[in-house]
Amino acid sequence: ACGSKDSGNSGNKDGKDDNFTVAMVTDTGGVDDKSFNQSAWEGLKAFGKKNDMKVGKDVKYLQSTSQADYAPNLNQLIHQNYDLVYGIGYLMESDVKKAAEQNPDAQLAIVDSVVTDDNKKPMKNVASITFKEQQGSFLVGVVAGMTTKSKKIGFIGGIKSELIKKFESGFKAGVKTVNPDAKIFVQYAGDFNAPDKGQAIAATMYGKGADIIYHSAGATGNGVFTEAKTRKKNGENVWVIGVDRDQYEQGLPEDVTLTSMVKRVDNAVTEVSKETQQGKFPGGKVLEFGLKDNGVGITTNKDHMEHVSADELKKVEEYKNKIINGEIKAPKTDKEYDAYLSSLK
Amino acid sequence: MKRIFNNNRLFSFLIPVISVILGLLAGAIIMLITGYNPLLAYQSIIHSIFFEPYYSGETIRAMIPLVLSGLAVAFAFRTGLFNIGVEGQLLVGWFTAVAVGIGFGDLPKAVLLPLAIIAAALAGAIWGFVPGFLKARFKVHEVITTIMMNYIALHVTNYLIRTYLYTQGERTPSVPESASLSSKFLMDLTQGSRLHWGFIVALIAAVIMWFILWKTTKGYELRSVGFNPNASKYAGMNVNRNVILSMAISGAFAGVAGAMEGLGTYQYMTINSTFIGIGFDGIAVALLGLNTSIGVIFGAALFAGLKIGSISMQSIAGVPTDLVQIIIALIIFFVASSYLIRWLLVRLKKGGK
Amino acid sequence: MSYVIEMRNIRKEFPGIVANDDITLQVNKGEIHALLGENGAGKSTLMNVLFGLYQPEKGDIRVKGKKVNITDPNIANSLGIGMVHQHFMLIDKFTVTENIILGSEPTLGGKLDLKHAGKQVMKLSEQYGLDVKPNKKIEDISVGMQQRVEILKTLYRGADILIFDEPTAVLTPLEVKELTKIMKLLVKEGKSIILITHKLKEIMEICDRCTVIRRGKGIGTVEVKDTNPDQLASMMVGRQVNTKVNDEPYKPNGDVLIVDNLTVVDSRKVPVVDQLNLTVKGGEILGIAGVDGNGQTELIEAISGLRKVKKGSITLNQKEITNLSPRKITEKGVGHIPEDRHKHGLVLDFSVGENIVLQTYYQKPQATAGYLHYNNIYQKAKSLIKEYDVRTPDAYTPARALSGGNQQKAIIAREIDRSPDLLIAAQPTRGLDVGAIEFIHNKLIEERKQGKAVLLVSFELDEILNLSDRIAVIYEGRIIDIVTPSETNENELGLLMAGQKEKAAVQREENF
Amino acid sequence: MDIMHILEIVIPTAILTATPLIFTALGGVFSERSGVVNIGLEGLMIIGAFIAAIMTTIFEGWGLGGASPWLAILVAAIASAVFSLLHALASITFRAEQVVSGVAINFLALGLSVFLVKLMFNGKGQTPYIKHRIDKTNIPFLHDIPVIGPLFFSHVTYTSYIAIIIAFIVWYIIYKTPFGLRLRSVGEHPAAADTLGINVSRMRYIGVMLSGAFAGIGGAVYLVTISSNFSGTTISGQGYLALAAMIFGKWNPIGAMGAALFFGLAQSLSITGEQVPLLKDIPDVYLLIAPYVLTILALTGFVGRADAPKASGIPYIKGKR
Ligand SMILES: Nc1ncnc2c1ncn2[C@@H]1O[C@H](COP(=O)(O)OP(=O)(O)OP(=O)(O)O)[C@@H](O)[C@H]1O
Ligand SMILES: Nc1ncnc2c1ncn2[C@@H]1O[C@H](COP(=O)(O)OP(=O)(O)OP(=O)(O)O)[C@@H](O)[C@H]1O
Ligand SMILES: [Mg+2]
Ligand SMILES: [Mg+2]
Repeated sequence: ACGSKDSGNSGNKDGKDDNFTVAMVTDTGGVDDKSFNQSAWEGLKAFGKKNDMKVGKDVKYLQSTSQADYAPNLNQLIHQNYDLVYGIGYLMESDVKKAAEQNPDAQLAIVDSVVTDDNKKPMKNVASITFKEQQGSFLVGVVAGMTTKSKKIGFIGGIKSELIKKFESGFKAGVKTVNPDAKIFVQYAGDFNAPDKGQAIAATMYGKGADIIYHSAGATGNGVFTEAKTRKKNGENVWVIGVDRDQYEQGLPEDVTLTSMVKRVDNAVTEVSKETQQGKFPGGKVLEFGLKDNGVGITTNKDHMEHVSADELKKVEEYKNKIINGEIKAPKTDKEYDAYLSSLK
Repeated sequence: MKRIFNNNRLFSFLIPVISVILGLLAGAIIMLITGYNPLLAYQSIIHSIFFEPYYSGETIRAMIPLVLSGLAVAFAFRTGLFNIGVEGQLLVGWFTAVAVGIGFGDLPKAVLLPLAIIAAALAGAIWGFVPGFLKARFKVHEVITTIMMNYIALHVTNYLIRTYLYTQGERTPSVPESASLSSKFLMDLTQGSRLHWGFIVALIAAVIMWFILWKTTKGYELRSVGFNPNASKYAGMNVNRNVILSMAISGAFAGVAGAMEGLGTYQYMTINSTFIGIGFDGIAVALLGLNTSIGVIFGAALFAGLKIGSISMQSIAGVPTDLVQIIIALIIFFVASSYLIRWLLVRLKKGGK
Repeated sequence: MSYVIEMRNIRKEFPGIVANDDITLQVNKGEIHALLGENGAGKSTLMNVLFGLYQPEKGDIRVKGKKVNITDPNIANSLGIGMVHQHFMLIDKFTVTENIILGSEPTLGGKLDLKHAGKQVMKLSEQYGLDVKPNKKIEDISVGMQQRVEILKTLYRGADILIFDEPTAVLTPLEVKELTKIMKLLVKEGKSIILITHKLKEIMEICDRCTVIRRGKGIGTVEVKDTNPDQLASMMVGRQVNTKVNDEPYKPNGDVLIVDNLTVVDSRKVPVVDQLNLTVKGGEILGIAGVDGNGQTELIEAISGLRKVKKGSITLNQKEITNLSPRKITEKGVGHIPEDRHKHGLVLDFSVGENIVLQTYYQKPQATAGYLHYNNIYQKAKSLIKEYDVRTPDAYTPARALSGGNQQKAIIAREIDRSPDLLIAAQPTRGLDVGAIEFIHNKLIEERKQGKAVLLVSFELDEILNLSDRIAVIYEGRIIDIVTPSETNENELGLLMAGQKEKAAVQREENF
Repeated sequence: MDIMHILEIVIPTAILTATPLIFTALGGVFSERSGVVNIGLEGLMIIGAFIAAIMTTIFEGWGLGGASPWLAILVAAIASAVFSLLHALASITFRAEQVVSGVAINFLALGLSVFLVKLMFNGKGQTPYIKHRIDKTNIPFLHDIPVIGPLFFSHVTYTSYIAIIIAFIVWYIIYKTPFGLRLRSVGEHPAAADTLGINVSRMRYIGVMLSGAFAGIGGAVYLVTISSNFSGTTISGQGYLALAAMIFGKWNPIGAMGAALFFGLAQSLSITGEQVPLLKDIPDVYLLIAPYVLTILALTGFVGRADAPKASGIPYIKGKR
């Protein structure tokens, strides 16, 4: 597109662009990863439909087959003059940064990370979109804490990282808040793509008596669902809490999804696209989407929460409000979690 | 007789060429059947990698590790060993290069850069040494050990990054400028691609492999052991030591491939949740290149061109990048089935007369 | 009258070579028909055509008067043709029985009926006096027994026309005798035999007629009783051949090799060379006679460093070489013509030139400081190829493409060219034609004349008797006697080789 | 957790993880015994998993319910066998370097399956989840046996037992039937087999296609018991592990099964380890690499030299010397 040098506010001078185009680069998961890539694409598509844009042309994605593809993919889109180009996933951070440096006129956005320049300042032509996963995780933690019969709960992460730690810490805090005696097993599979490992870990946790497992492990989580379904079929009363999006479907037909922590990448992407279209590109800003902004949350489809009682739902609502009004600060690191725990006592 | 010999050389040169043509044809047919436009697809590939400097640069950039991992596989092949462990050797090389780059960041570039590359070669060599040693000493099949070593490399490098060199973004910090292969000049030349000086390293490596194998007594030994360990032992060569050496050298090439990614393309190393695949691609590159240095370079070029070109193909013709994978697979099939092509050529010739 | 086998005007081409060119072969029922020709003359090819492994370009085949088209071995089998191949077609890891029944296995409810099969094998083997152990694995039995297994394979399939491709090349004299007996028995039972051999003596002894081919062309068929070895040899080679005898005077100088109290164990830790003592002098050819498997292979491997010595010492020119590496030993002046040229002697995928420098590639002028000079290598190769008459298109041709005899010549060129003080020659003429044998014998004698020590190991008693200055007989890992050729004969040697020292002594008395 | 409790978790998990490997490794045995090296097991597993995902969904659509995954396994076996024809054609008829052709199989399987998935599901990179899996159950009666019951007959799938039984059947076929004798002879010394009228190419085609069928079953079993849907990363390395298991097991069906179970056990231990008090404090990297290190140690320590079929990897050319 035709950007103006003073950045942060490119697009057409009048602020409204009739021919606005937007595109994204997926990571290796692709737009059907049942996770943030998919969510982002759904957001973009919805945005495109609303604005009568041609999907595949005005609104488009490019899939990466390896991390080596991120840079050329981003460049491809920039060279094709898309007005806004997203890099989906923190893995693209340095590539987005480089693209931003090389194409100061381009408007870029990254999901799940913050792109900073060499002085650790957010880059002017990149909008950084992050989420407060700990808040959503806190809420599903509350559900888990209230629902568990065995007082044993599991958390399975994909690869140990800052990002997944947010899920873990928030979740644990939520559990402990409503059920201080509950025991929480935590294990990382070391892999986002190993359903067999996910299954084995879930088997271990359920075997040790856990009745609810919250996973944040991508495709590794598939194994968690498989294990839960199997057990449910055999008469055990076990649950999985889905992540990133409403994973109710995945729990069928045995119906093992207790609830899901949803991360509305779609909302965030739509939001940023809209602003950009209107000439208010949030370049240089670090956007944090939390409960308040509908960026994260607990699944809203009531039918998908039928195993959570009305009372419990009310409790969840309470905590949601507490988090939104700042009464509770959901922890996002081990340190914050420890601090939070001691504050409970 | 002489003429047959020459013809043979011509044949061996023609086979990859014909294979590529057949592979592309087959790819076109698949596209036609599945409703894509092959002309547009190929045109977009060719246009991007030949006429858009950025993609030309990226193609050459992508070639660099492919050449090196192809050399690694080819070298082992030449000595009768099958190194499926290039992937793992590459990972440890990558990590080592980055770690040395960061750890000795104060050294001047003239020292640090070679040091980091050599360290990576050493790391890869050690990773190759293990299967070589186990084969020589305990007669353990190198195919299994190299597969196992791949997984070990993956987990160990991840662990090391997480424990010692972690920074935000699931990766190591970037290497300092003094350990970097990247070049402003090359970047500007190619409209900002990640092309770096590593291509010189790759070319040197290709020459080194050719030189070792065909010009030195050691290479003679390695090939001899590869063809006939018994006769080699009879002739006074130390078979075990050569098996080990061969794996170590092969691993060193792979390690340097890793260094190219660490010091050139990325300037850092990420935590990898799965294999990155360059090592496995190396197998295909080596085969396409008939296990010769020059062939490996051409094989890598083809591979890299298709891979980078597929980005434009996806973007412009809408064809999923997986089609490139299919085409590559078919090309490998055709190269492998050279007998078929030979036979066809002979038939054609006879028919022509 | 009609022949059991009649091959007419057979032509078979390989890329670049006409292996059979208008050859005609007619075999009578109940005869042993010899097929004679130099290495590479096309004998095996012709037989492979008959057996259905190759399709001829021209010519036709009649079996028992009927024109047939043998497109694969199955058809040959069903026509009653069986073949004992030059290179045994046996599966090492299978048992004798499994090898024999493969392809027409008796079953019991879908399961292999090995018991029944074993009985059948025993019955057959008794009928034809072919002693085999049905449950042993091929890799564990002697070459002689392996050959009997090959014969049983054909008999098991009901063959009445048997092709033997150089069956005696790999046998010891005793085994040869036995095979001769077996063949005669087979013929008596009404079977017909085609025998390929390079040994004229054998032809004279057991064959009825002989067809000679040279360079792919049929030369003619003769009645054996109307001919003599000299005539056969000249038919085959196209010129007069002298069977070479070592008739230079024996003038030994100092001890070159001293083997003292040597013990070597095999992979099962059984001593195969057992406190063996042996001395080879300069200017002599010491022949080692013995039945295969009595430790000669291990002895040679120990001397050349390929096998660890357990006890005792080996000294070369007063310097101990026990347990040195093969490289060191080679450098100290040992040359070695190995017994298995494909396994040890050559890297078949290397060019002839590269094979010529297999031990010396790192030395000047082949290389300097680890850098190879291919020009020098090929120059050297070319001159050796010329000098030793190695028939190859050029020095760049892979060794694989050469005929056996020429491969052997290349090895001999390489070993002798290094002019070693001790030359070990293990079965140097195995499977070669008389022309090649003559050439190699000449070379060995020349070495002796130069004052070098030659250690000759051979199963060919003729060879040992004709060439050696002294003959050491090895039995169960020891030298049980050393005799002089002029004072001994095949009978005495045979007894010694069987470990019958006393009887041998008696025999000697009788002779002189 | 007491030992028994740990074992109750570790062993069933090990068996489950091992099952696809057993099938695939058995396939490898067939192929290599016939003299054709099959690095393409990975790709054949991919095809198996892909077909299983598609077919289960289709069968479910036809209302076949719980039978769907079982039927899908069968179809996957056939499909992979057909796919393996490519490898057979290249390496037997066209005398390809077999390793090369195997590598090509792997590339092709991945590219083709993902390409087709995208084509079928509107550009999506993965299939929907199957509704009917083959689940872990407790085997009636047997799981009540003390000690053995909970260890070996609880939380297991029937496919595991089938795998183990089939391993024995394959052993029987290879060592006790004429077919097996011929298959092995072709892998050891094709020229010898040829002179006895055995059709070398045909035997090898059969060997390769059986390997395709078995690897297809392996991939399909992985899908219907573990992953439930197919994407490009569903099968990532299991084929190579199966290959390793086959070599580890010395080309013997029972050995291959044992090796696969060993891999399963090592992996299961590495996962469960984190939940075991003693092992808990060890950095997880040690547990993650444990299966691979153990395999290497096992190979060097007590398994010793692997004895491949002699003619494995060498194309048979009639009359070549
Ligand atoms: N070209 C080759 N291809 C594959 N493996 C090889 C090759 N050359 C040697 N090896 C392997 O290297 C190992 C050592 O070979 P070597 O010939 O020294 O064995 P050896 O003679 O049995 O051992 P030792 O040194 O104990 O006598 C063996 O496992 C052999 O199979
Ligand atoms: N498969 C083959 N391909 C190419 N050339 C061959 C083949 N088999 C035989 N030849 C060539 O055909 C000629 C005849 O070979 P053949 O094996 O029939 O000789 P032979 O008379 O049996 O010799 P020998 O006494 O050494 O066994 C030789 O020149 C040989 O090199
Ligand atoms: Mg012959
Ligand atoms: Mg011969």
